[in-house]
Amino acid sequence: MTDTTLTDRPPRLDVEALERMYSLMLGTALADQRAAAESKAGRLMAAFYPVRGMEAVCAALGETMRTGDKMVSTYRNLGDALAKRMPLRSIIAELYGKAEGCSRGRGGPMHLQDQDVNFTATTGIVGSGMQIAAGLGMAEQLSGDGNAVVVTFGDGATSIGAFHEGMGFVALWKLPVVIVCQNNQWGEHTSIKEYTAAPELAQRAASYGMRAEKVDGFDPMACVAALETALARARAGEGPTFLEFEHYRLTGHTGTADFSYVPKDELAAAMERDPAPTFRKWLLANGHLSEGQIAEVETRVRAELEDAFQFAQNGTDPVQADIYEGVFENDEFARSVDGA
Amino acid sequence: MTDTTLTDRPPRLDVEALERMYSLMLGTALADQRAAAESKAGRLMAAFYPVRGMEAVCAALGETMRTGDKMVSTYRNLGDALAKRMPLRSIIAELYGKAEGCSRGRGGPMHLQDQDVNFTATTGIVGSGMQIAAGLGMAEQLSGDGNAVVVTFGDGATSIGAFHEGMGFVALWKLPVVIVCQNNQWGEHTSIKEYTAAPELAQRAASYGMRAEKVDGFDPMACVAALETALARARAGEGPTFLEFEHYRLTGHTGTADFSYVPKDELAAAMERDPAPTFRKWLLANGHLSEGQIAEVETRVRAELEDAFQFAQNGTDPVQADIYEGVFENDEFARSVDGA
Amino acid sequence: MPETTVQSMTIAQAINSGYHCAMEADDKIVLLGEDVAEPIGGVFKTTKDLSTKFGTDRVRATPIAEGAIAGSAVGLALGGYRAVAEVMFFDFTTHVMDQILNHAAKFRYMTGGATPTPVLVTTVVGSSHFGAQHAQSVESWFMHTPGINVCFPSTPADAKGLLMTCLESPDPSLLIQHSGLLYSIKEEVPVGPHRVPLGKAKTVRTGDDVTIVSYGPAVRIAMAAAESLAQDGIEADVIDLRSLVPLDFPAVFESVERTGRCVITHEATQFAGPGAEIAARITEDLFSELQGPVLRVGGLFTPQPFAKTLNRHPTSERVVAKVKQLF
Amino acid sequence: MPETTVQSMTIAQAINSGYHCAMEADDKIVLLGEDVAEPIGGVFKTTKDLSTKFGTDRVRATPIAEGAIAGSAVGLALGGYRAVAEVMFFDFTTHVMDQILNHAAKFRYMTGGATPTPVLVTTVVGSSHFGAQHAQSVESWFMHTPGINVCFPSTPADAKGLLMTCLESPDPSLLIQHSGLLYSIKEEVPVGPHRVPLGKAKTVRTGDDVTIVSYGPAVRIAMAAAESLAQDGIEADVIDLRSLVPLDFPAVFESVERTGRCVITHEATQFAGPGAEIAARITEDLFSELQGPVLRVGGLFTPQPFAKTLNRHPTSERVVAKVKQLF
Ligand SMILES: Cc1ncc(C[n+]2csc(CCOP(=O)(O)OP(=O)(O)O)c2C)c(N)n1
Ligand SMILES: Cc1ncc(C[n+]2csc(CCOP(=O)(O)OP(=O)(O)O)c2C)c(N)n1
Ligand SMILES: [Mg+2]
Ligand SMILES: [Mg+2]
Repeated sequence: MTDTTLTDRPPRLDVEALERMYSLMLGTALADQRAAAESKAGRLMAAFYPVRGMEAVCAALGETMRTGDKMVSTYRNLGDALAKRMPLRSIIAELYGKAEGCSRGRGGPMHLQDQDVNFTATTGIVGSGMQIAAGLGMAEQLSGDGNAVVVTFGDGATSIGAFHEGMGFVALWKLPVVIVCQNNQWGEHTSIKEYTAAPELAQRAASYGMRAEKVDGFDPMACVAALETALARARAGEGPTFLEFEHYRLTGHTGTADFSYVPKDELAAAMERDPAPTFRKWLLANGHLSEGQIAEVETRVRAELEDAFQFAQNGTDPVQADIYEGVFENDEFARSVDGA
Repeated sequence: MTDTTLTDRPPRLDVEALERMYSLMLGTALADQRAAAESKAGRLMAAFYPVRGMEAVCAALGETMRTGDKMVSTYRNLGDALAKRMPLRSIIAELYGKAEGCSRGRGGPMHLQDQDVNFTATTGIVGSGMQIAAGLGMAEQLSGDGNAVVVTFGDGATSIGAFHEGMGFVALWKLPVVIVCQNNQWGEHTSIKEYTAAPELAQRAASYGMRAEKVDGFDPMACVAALETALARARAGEGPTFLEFEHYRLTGHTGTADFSYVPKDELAAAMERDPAPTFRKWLLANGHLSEGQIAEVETRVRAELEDAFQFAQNGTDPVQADIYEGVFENDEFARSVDGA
Repeated sequence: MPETTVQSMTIAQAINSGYHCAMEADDKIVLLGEDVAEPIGGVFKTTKDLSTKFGTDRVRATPIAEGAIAGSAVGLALGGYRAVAEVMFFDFTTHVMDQILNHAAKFRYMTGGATPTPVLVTTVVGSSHFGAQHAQSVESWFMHTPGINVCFPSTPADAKGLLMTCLESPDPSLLIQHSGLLYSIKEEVPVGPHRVPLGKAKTVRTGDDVTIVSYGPAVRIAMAAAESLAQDGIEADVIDLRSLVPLDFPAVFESVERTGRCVITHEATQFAGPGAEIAARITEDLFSELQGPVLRVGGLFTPQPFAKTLNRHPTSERVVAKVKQLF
Repeated sequence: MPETTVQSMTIAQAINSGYHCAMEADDKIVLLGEDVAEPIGGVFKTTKDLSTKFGTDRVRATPIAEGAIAGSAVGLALGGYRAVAEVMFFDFTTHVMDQILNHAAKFRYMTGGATPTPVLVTTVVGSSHFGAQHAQSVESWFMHTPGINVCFPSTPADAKGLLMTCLESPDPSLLIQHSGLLYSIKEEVPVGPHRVPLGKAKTVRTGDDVTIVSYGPAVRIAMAAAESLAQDGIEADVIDLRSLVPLDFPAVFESVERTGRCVITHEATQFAGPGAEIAARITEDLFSELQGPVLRVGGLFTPQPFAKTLNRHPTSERVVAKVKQLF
């Protein structure tokens, strides 16, 4: 994890693509910061899970997934949502529990989704997304539409039974699922070294009878390459791939959490590869983008973020009269039970 | 699975040991038959899960476990219970739901146990024993008594999350657990070839970071050898071992179930290695036991079985007045809730 | 096939017939469960012939992993399909609680309506041959979590009708079958599509003296009690709820308003069970109409004992005794 | 330390103190859960310093696998130890249902008394910051399965006292903590061992006009309602149940016999919730003493919405309104 040389750009990624990738990396990092600041200021009550450290993987997902591909994510989902091209406004409004949010303020940041772009589901329960992805994989296989399903989750999720059961289903029926394990070395406050005797997650995944690969999750172009292959296989009906993206969590578990327990040397080494600034340097050094172009991107990202937070803070609060909406398609029974 | 040559006897197994092993194999096979006959005759209402096919492993467990070793088993538990030297009477009485049964008729055959011999627990829920064994392993590790924990379950149980979670715990803390997977190639009516893309269970187990081995489960002496090593390691604090015993289910899933779906050729090949008769032949061929000695064993086993069924059928039925006994240590609340 | 063609069926056959009709009409229906495919067609024979007719892509015999069965059903629903997640015994639904109650039941609400998740969980309860881990009737766990329909039919026609309705419902559902009823009763059931609305109770006996509310296997107990009470001149209205969510409170209220007396009976444990809600609710709405408290006859506060001589379930004698307390 | 030495503590501190006392006295106690060890000492700080003092063999930070946490606790109990299985949020107990309700709660019964399985499951509920999957109060699931104690303390002293009692109970227990109460209230709590008996309710306010029954976070709602009612001349008895299994029906009956009126309030969903059982039971036993139906104010029939402007929980206004219906 000390090698900071990034893999070369694949020819198909043009300047616009690289700009999008940098925007996504920078956008998530800035949104993390902003949300943390808003939380500390008491203006934001949501628990918020920063993406910092895994931005390269998210940016690569953004360039390799198609709109038709379905995605299942977790509570740590901002990068995934942006990779799926969800509008930032609807994301941040959901963070504030506003009616303009993607889930109309009912779900909160742990339950972002956007059916228009097939950001299909997010779950706050560690590991459960893997089982849901198996079902989505069956749906894709049955429909024969040639789309893939992408499921993301952390290293810690590999301990829970739901992960294992989902792996079994996906492998057995060769479902078109790309399994993205974001190995940031930590599950909340516990290091991977402490919670498993078998930290080689890709190896364990291979033993289920599926293709598995370990990828440098700090290297955007390596991530693009691995995802491209896996997605192509899935779409071609060649079955699932497990990708372990190795990187490091560069923040606390939540936006406001203390993380002094993270070993200083490990963190410092990982910080050297902090995705957005590292990618920025690489874009410049390799002549892909000029200082001016970078500045333009940065200005735009900041403006979009500012706009989204403004939009959210000016949003509408859901009203109590609507509290029964969506328990069932028809609210009648729910209301009648409470005499409402 | 076509090689019928059995491994040589290890020197430490004397004639008495070989007799015990044959008794156990024969006893379970005969008990299976008898219980099935009683069920068909309508005298026995219990669901009963025959051991036939895995007797060699059970017999080997009987010779390698010590009384202090704890065991966790399943619904398919008669061979395990006998390996732990549970009295046959208390087993069969439980089958009939009699007060003389090991669980006083409250549990039934799915819940045999005998704390005197550390036949600690049985579960009717596939896979759950693995998690319980992890806890028992912690208890042994904490107490430092130098005993091992043995957990048994079927091949099908490797699909469920509980199995995986338990494996993770046992591997992580190097618990003194011997994990006995009875691979009889079937989970109810579904063949292992149909329910997993990775039928090499020992390989998958190894990927958790523990010692794992595949053993010919039709070969009693190979079973003894594998178990001896694994138990010694556990007792010495060297950690867990996963043993996949490969054999074949020679009956239906339950004592009365149809199993015409089992491929005739596979079944016929496996029948060639039917544990009790094969062991009988081997004992004679190798001069370990004479025809007379064998006949004596057989007479004794039949008599014991007859005695146990008689004992059970003459047993006492639990009475309704005692129905609240054991919900809690103190029955008072349970009774008061029902106004009893 | 017109709805008028009927055939004598057991509940197991009616359920099977319901699957055939529904899967023919809707090629988005997928069945997942242990041993659901041929040659077995389900350990209770309710999924017989389905894999032969609809293929093993739509009728999948799964690994032993109830969580993934349920989770896959959720994923299929989100992907535009409609999956049945078969859980062999009710006790094993402990393994589907996360996917069904944390996910399926909440997905529509948590996404502001964007992701309805219509899955159907089916399961079986009722035998004591297997002991305490294959016998608990835990419908109240599912009732207590808003967002999922809960049905427990007591007859073949209702079983088919509720199954088909659940398979068309926009919401997740749980359909419980009772092993004691699966093969023991036969009645004429429409061969073609047949639907029973959710939340509509059925009055299976009429009387003006007392209301006995019940569902599933306890309906037979309620009927036996009613017959016995009739000998003593007490005429009971017997109501088969058929679904617990939604629950037909209007029908229950109508009857209790008339009779002024009510006893509820079910096999589920009485303490914190479905009858508690029904009793509390009747009392809230009809207090001044009541001649006495609403009484309950549920499962005793014990696990399922194995011995046949120990009975924790309602009997008609227990129901009769409770009714008589009200006179 | 004599029980008379007291110190001002929050619930989080009191729980922590309870662990310290219990683990000092009984070296068979083992704690299992995610992040329970130092340097974090539990995400809610309730297990602070324990791993430092008692070692990581007895205080194990586990992998993320609630089923194995619970199953290990069961195994430890069968092996002569007493384990605490910490489940970070109540909703995640969906993953311990099999081990706790199919195994721990039934093992004593299923083995004719041979294998009592005294484990303690602890969990936290109460925040809406996380949305619908981190907010459901499902104590009624556990009440409904015979064989497990269920406690929900509302004060620091009760939290410590119930914890220590559960850690000495011969039966499995569930102890629920509320995140809204963990740090917000302080009271004097014995520094040394302190025990509160199971099944003994506490009358936290006396009055002869109406009984308000409550537990956990709703006790504060009940008290606020009582204060408001007093302004209108209605004096309420307020009962904090503290444990739901066993449930102190005698204390409740004594009060309702006196007041003739009762309202029950809790955060758990009202439908098929704990209040249904309590209401049904009061009505069964005290029908002729009642001036009106026993009424309930529980959680609305919805998942937990994320927006702060949507409130599904009881408020003192809702309780007051219900009480006034009885006059
Ligand atoms: C079943 C379950 N158990 C516990 C939690 C609490 N929890 C939330 S995130 C988390 C850590 C997950 O670690 P990992 O999978 O590595 O993902 P990361 O947070 O590092 O992205 C835990 C334990 C949960 N949400 N679900
Ligand atoms: C969680 C759970 N799911 C389903 C069942 C029903 N069931 C009982 S035995 C069995 C097959 C188990 O197969 P395997 O583990 O190979 O053991 P075997 O019966 O072959 O010995 C099934 C599915 C169960 N008891 N528990
Ligand atoms: Mg992680
Ligand atoms: Mg098997």
